[in-house]
Amino acid sequence: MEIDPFIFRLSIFILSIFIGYYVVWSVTPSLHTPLMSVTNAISSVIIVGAIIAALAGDGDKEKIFDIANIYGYLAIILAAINIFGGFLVTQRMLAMYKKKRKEK
Amino acid sequence: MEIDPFIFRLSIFILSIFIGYYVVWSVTPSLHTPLMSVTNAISSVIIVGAIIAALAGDGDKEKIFDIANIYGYLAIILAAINIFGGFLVTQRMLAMYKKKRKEK
Amino acid sequence: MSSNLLAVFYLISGVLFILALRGLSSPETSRRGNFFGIIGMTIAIFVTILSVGNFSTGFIYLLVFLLIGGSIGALIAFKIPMTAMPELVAGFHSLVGLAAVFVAISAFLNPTVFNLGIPGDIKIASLIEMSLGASIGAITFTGSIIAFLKLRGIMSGSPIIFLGQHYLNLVLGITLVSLIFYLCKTQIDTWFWTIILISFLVGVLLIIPIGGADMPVVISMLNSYSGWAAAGIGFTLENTALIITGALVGSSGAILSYIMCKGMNRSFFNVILGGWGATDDKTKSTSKEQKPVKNGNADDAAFLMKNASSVIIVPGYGMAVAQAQHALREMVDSLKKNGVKVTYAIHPVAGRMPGHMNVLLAEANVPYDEVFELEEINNDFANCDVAYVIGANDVTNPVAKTDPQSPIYGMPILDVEKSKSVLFVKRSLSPGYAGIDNDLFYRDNTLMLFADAKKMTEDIIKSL
Amino acid sequence: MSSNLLAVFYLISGVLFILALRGLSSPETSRRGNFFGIIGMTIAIFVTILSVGNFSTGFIYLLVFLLIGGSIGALIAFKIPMTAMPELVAGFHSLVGLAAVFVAISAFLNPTVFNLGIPGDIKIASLIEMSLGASIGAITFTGSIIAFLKLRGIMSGSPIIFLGQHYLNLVLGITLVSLIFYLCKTQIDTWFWTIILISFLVGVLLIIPIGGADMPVVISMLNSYSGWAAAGIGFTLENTALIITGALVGSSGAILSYIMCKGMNRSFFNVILGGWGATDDKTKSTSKEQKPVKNGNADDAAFLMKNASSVIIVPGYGMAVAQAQHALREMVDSLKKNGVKVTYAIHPVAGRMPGHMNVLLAEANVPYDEVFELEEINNDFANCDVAYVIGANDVTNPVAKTDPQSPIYGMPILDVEKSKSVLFVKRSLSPGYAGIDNDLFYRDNTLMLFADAKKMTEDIIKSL
Amino acid sequence: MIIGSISENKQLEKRISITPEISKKYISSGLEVLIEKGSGEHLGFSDDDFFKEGCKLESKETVLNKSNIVLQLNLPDDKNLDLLKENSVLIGNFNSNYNKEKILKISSRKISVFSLELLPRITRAQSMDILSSQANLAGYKAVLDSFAIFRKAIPMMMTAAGTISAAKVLVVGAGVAGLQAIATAKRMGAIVFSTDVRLASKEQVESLGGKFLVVEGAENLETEGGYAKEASNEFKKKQEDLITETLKKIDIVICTALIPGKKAPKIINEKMIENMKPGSIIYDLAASQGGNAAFTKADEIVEKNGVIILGETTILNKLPTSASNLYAKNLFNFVMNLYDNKNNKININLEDEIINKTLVK
Amino acid sequence: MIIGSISENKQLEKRISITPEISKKYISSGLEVLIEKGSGEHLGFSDDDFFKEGCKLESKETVLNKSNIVLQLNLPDDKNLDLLKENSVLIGNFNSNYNKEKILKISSRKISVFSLELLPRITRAQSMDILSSQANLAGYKAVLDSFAIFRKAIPMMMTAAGTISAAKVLVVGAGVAGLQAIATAKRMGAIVFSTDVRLASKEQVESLGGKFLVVEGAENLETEGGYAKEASNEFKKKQEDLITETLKKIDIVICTALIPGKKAPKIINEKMIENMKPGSIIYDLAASQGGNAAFTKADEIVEKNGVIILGETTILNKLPTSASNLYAKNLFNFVMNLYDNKNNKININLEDEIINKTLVK
Ligand SMILES: NC(=O)c1ccc[n+]([C@@H]2O[C@H](COP(=O)([O-])OP(=O)(O)OC[C@H]3O[C@@H](n4cnc5c(N)ncnc54)[C@H](OP(=O)(O)O)[C@@H]3O)[C@@H](O)[C@H]2O)c1
Ligand SMILES: NC(=O)c1ccc[n+]([C@@H]2O[C@H](COP(=O)([O-])OP(=O)(O)OC[C@H]3O[C@@H](n4cnc5c(N)ncnc54)[C@H](OP(=O)(O)O)[C@@H]3O)[C@@H](O)[C@H]2O)c1
Ligand SMILES: NC(=O)c1ccc[n+]([C@@H]2O[C@H](COP(=O)([O-])OP(=O)(O)OC[C@H]3O[C@@H](n4cnc5c(N)ncnc54)[C@H](O)[C@@H]3O)[C@@H](O)[C@H]2O)c1
Ligand SMILES: NC(=O)c1ccc[n+]([C@@H]2O[C@H](COP(=O)([O-])OP(=O)(O)OC[C@H]3O[C@@H](n4cnc5c(N)ncnc54)[C@H](O)[C@@H]3O)[C@@H](O)[C@H]2O)c1
Repeated sequence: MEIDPFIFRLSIFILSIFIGYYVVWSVTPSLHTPLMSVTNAISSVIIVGAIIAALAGDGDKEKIFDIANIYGYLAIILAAINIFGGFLVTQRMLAMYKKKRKEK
Repeated sequence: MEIDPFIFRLSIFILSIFIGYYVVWSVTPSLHTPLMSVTNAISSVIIVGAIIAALAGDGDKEKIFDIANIYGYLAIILAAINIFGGFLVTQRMLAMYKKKRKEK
Repeated sequence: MSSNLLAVFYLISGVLFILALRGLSSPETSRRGNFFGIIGMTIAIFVTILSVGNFSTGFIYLLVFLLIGGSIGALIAFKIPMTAMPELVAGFHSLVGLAAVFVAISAFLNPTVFNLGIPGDIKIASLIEMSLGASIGAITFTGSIIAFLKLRGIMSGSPIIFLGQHYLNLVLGITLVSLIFYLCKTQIDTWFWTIILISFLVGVLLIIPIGGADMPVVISMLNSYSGWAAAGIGFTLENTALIITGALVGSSGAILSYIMCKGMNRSFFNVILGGWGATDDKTKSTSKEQKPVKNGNADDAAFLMKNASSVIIVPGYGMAVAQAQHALREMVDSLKKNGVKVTYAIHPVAGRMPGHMNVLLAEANVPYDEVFELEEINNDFANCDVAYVIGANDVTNPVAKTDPQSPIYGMPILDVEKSKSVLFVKRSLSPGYAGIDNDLFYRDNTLMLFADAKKMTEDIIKSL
Repeated sequence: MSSNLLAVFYLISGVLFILALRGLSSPETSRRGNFFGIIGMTIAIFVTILSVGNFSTGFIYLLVFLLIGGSIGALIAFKIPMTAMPELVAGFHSLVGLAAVFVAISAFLNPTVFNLGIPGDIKIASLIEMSLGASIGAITFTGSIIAFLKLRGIMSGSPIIFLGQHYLNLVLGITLVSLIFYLCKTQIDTWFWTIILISFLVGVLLIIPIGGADMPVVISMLNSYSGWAAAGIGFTLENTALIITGALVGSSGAILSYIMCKGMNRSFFNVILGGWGATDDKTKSTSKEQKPVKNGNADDAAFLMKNASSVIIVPGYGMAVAQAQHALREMVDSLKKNGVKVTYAIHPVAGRMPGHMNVLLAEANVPYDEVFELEEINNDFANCDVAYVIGANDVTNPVAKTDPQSPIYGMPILDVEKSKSVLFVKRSLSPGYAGIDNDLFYRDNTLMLFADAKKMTEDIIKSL
Repeated sequence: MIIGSISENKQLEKRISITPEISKKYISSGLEVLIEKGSGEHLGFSDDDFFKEGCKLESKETVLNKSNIVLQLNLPDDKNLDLLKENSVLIGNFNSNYNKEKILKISSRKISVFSLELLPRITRAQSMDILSSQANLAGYKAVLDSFAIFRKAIPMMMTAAGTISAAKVLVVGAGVAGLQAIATAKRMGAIVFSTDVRLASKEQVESLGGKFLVVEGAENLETEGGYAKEASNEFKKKQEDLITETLKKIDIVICTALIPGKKAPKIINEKMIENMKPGSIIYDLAASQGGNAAFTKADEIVEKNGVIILGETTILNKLPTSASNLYAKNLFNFVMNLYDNKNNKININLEDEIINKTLVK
Repeated sequence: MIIGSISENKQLEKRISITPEISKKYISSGLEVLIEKGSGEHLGFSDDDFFKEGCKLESKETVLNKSNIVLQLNLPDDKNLDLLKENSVLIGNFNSNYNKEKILKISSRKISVFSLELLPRITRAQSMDILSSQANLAGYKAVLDSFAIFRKAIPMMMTAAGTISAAKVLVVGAGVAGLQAIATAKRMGAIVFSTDVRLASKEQVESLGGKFLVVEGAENLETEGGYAKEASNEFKKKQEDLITETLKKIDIVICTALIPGKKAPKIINEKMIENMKPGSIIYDLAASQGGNAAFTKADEIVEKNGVIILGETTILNKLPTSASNLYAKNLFNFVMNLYDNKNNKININLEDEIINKTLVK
């Protein structure tokens, strides 16, 4: 009765799609931009792949700057820009709302 | 890098909880009862377990009415009542709304 | 059938169940939703049977039992009157709970088929899952039965509270946990049976302190329990369909009961903890023996009126006090947009001054040709789907026709009770100018909307 | 770190991302949502690093690059003016796309580390996933760049359409599919590079025919693409975090762009298929060079006013035509309940008869002490957050102060443009009684709400 | 059974007690209707209009001679009373306290006299309640009349030629007449204040959009019948202060405060009027019972410091058609309660509170 | 610079052209204000009230002799005109078409006469537009007056004594006066119909809750200035049929239709009036230009078949305070446009459309 892990991943994939679908349905229009920006930041979870790629064969000195790893490092930079930029900029946008709210 | 299937199941379990959470948030109050009744019907998916239990060791004539199987069969009856009763009664309730809607 | 394919099919049926619940949350898609549920269930059953494989005697029995159960279910579904829905659902629930108990027992007795080890040496994880499943199933079973009895009126709807109740529950809870612990340690089956028995008791104890009015919440909560039970067993059986569906049902049931509590303005916590809150004022008032009224909210009212073909508005002094005329007009506009025919019925002495209602309706720009006096409109109530009585009371009181002793005897009244449903918007059950109770509040086709007339009307507009 | 533990952590970060998105859908929880996102990301990065294990040179580089990227990102985030948000998001997107391409390339070049086989003999499934990931990533990259350029104004915002565009896209699409097929069959790396190149081209072609006004939708759609790319790579790397998050971002992005289309009354299909619809009337009108106006909906208006500390209502003839006075009063009541200070500014010649607005406001029971004439209130606009101009036009037109040629020169006007934001409720850009264009419509702090005044006001009430 | 009505003294009374519309109702209930010729002409009801509905038009004498039930507004003069036949019934609004003797004299001739101002204020009697129906119209008309003579416009108007601010109206006494006055003034766009001694009236005033002047520590001065009691001195003092302050900004005052069977309470005194703005108007509907304001003279217009004080006692003569319609309908409902349809006879059932209390004895 | 005003003939004209409030504004703009003694007393504006604001109270002669600008309502009589000094300015509402000769005679004495009914209907002139400000009040008052004399109650009232149905009002001509009449009748609870020849007025009528009687195939008869042109015969016929039908159920008609410089259109003819219900009222504000209804006589009350027809030409005398307030403000705005503050002189700039068109020449 062994089940291929792929099937599990597929299940997880499909269930996540449902969650993605439902979770934003009721978003307030004024939050469209922050939401987009946070989604963008989250999508740079691709950095996980980048890290694995970059550190592949690490320890083996010769291979450290293998062409594959370089792509990984590049991907890390790109993703990092996105992560920091994305979350921070969202923070800034949301802070704006907060302030207004307090004023009154 | 083998991952224990239990972890996958756990993931699936947790993701399903989220879906259950979001999926009914926006239900109209007048549909509370039908929704409850459908949820009830669905929860008799336990019949899957019952079937497995009932047919356990099937083919082995002697064991066919093993005490464990009997519990399985009992569970099948109970769950079957629920499945048929639940879906049909929901159908009836919903048909009521439909009719009203058409009248006008 | 390969276990992979099986898993895919289980996933599909899980998705179908999700779609079923989704569908049920709006009237337009509800029938489709039910249909998805049926397909999902069919797939789940079908592939399970196929996966077990060889079709010998057992298979025949299976079919027979399935049919027996199915026929009983179908019969009940067709025979039951529509008004008995809540108790029916409660009754059905108890079955799911019991089924879960049986499956758990079966797995406990015959762990080998489920790959859980051999009797007397079952995997610890499986034992925990199994006994949790059995325990929750058992609680669901007896709890649902109590709910059923209360709703059916066989048991009194008022909360049953006794001293030390909560301590007893606590003790039982601790016992359950320890028993599971011992079971895992010793694998002695007595513990297992004891767990089930105590859980039966807990189910009873949990529900008896909850008042009849809160039963729908309880049912939904039990629903949720049964979901968790199924999920627990799903882990035992390593069955994705059970896990997905169980989690789904478990969490959606919990949310639904939360939503219902909110809708009824009750504390979720109090209801679930059964009777914890029964000592505070709010619950106390419901525990007093009173004539029962049906209590609705804005969404119910909106739904009823949206689906009506004709609605008659009966304004009274309360509308004037709340200055609800503008909101009322808005509401009527919305209804008309939905294709509902709406008229106003003005009783000659509604309000506190002659023509009181007319002034206000004119202010809100209600066209004169929608406003009718008592004699013109009184016969129309019989053909109308909903009478929306907003802040009126005496002018609808049928006692004026029946009781010569009553101070309003002889006054002509608006026959709102003849319409299919009556919605009363007022803040409480207190009487109007004449100071007498209105029998209509307690009628079967009456839904009380307790709120300020303006507030309620605005809320209805929102949910239209 | 065991792979099981790793998987659990990935699950946790997945759940945190879900909570992040959930949080972002309502203003109250939005900051918490962002926080969840940050934690989720931190966990994901952290455990990945731990899982890779030995901390040698590569690890240092990793940290360095992480910091470089992080600093650049932080710098941009702090420096960028708030008005440049949309293009910023587009720019960031392109990076995610490119990162996905790089990771795919890396996996392709060095499949062994990822357990995908050896170069030249990569598992078919992995090859498919990998090339899909790379292709979608590449499309996201160039697509986002075009969107960025359009929003930044570097490229013209008007749709670029040429003959045979759709056929070209079709051909390219088919080519991509065939290339993937050949790649799987032959494992020749040229195909892989070609796929990426063609995908770059497709990204450009997909976005250029879409008009500047639709860019937000496009960004959200590209967002969704980048999610799918991540999910694809997640399958390749057998990484649950990537799968969950990718699917989450993929579907939520798609839904968000759908919601945005609906909000703007555009066809989702047309926008996504880029330029398909550009030939029908609706899109044509936007492709004409016009003075741009900011176009809002009821939710935006509700949000702005709810969060304002003072709002001034400026009614005009349009309110009278729409008979929106009752709805207006309701809206003001809601705002007041939210703690907003609301007053009415009546221009001496608003409407078509002396005292026109007064009659209507009195009918809706607006208290007299909230109603001010021009001279009393005109200075207050400078201190007010929102001016809600409902069906008024000429009486706010600043041309009366500036242009001696204009027919309304010399008339005192309400200085609505001095308030922080101005909401104009009217059905179109057409002029009022005096027949002259109103410059205010095109101002930066103006939001046009195109609708019937009553309808719009009711919608605002709903979202308050 | 014959029911009839003769002309009132048209100098003093413009209303009539049977309208063509109501005569139709009597006839379809099985009664015959006799009307004095020309009695409705001043309201545009020609003899022909009555005739068409099935009434007989007769001379005054014939009507009185033949009718079993005679419906009037005011007590007919002695000459006419003498013509009433034995066992007949006379119904109207006869101010029975004041006219007691005269009425008892008639009663002694086996004529039952019902005076409808005596009607108990029970729910069932509402459809016969002439006090309510007439007070309602009086309240409406008082506002319209005072607005018509006011030298300024009532509603707020912000115009290119400046702003006219809304007029401020005070309604003294928020009974039936007062409430209708509030409603009418409110809908014209005035800012309306009101004062009363019954606590329930606050909510009622507010339900019409008026502002209630709350006298601190007010006791509830409502009797069981729904009428007002006389107020305590302390209350009166507080009320006075409040009203004095309020009146300084008031443009129009409508007085409707009454205490049944007593003189109307004096609420607006000389000093208050002195402090009012010139051009203001006091319209005193309580004039027939002495008025709520100082200087009020029944049916006269008095001017003091530029304040115009009208003491109106016959205001319904200015709204005769509507008033007659309602009055006639009230009487009809009363007669139907009295008349035994099956046996075609009058049934003076003294068990019936309505009949018992209105019969003057 | 001195600005002044003398008493009107109080028999014919109750309004005044400078109120105490406005005199304050003149003074703070740097002008001196002379008022004839006693000229505001009938409105409750005592000489003292003017004096307090800084005006000088003088005899008629002194005022006319000294003032550089004289503000009036109607043209003063010859005797007073002779007293005007050279280079002075006379402003008012002088019916300049009719009084052309007389005015030119004055002009010849180097006196500039401005008659404000000539004001162009441009946006900038709105604050000086006396026709609008006065017509607005006239529309309001016409409704109030006619409601006050109507024998029934206006609003719908469903009461225990039966239902009073809402009165139906027809407003003929939906200009400034007509629109205000519609608004006023509507707020009192009447059902309001209206008719006009200008197409834009349909939307305007509906914006006030009135029902517009749509004449089929109606052409737009609006001139550029916003006034009406005369209608074609075909249109008139269709309008006639529609109005005839409508009038059968109408209780009150308010007539306001005018065509500038022409006789008022006759819209309600004899036959229509014959078919109206007795007791109905026609209130004809167009009476000064011949009236919109048949039988209309200026300043007389005519009764035909029970229908009462009032031809009102001086309705603003019934609302003198409000009317004066607005009129005085209009004049103030006009004077401010004429007066050169810096050089303290009158600047008759004929480039200015407002000055050019109102100067009678
Ligand atoms: N028309 C006249 O001329 C006149 C004059 C005097 C007396 N009356 C008498 O008044 C009565 C009129 O009957 P009716 O049905 O109109 O009124 P009613 O019988 O007095 O009932 C009014 C109801 O409105 C509710 N209410 C009060 N304020 C409210 C608010 N803000 N929101 C929602 N509900 C509110 C009250 O219930 P809650 O407290 O539970 O909310 C009350 O039961 C008759 O008995 C009549 O005889 C009439
Ligand atoms: N007060 C008086 O006595 C008087 C008399 C005559 C003329 N006037 C003139 O009238 C003008 C008054 O200024 P104003 O600002 O009140 O009006 P306005 O300038 O005429 O503007 C009214 C605006 O309302 C909009 N509108 C019309 N119907 C609408 C509906 N159902 N929903 C939403 N919007 C609607 C129209 O735009 P859309 O078509 O785009 O919706 C129009 O631009 C001045 O020019 C004044 O001189 C006044
Ligand atoms: N039972 C019924 O169905 C019914 C029928 C009609 C009227 N009513 C009720 O009876 C009540 C009185 O009606 P009415 O108009 O005939 O009364 P009324 O004409 O006798 O008096 C008019 C008002 O004057 C007020 N008043 C008396 N003394 C005052 C003072 N010193 N200061 C201020 N106000 C003073 C009274 O409270 C009353 O409200 C009302 O509440 C009315 O709703 C009930
Ligand atoms: N430019 C401005 O700012 C300004 C200022 C004031 C008035 N106006 C506009 O000028 C217009 C006319 O105003 P007024 O009241 O002074 O006009 P008015 O007094 O000259 O005429 C009154 C109304 O009678 C109507 N009428 C004429 N012949 C008719 C017929 N045969 N049947 C029916 N109706 C007929 C006219 O159309 C007009 O609406 C209005 O639309 C008003 O809004 C504009």
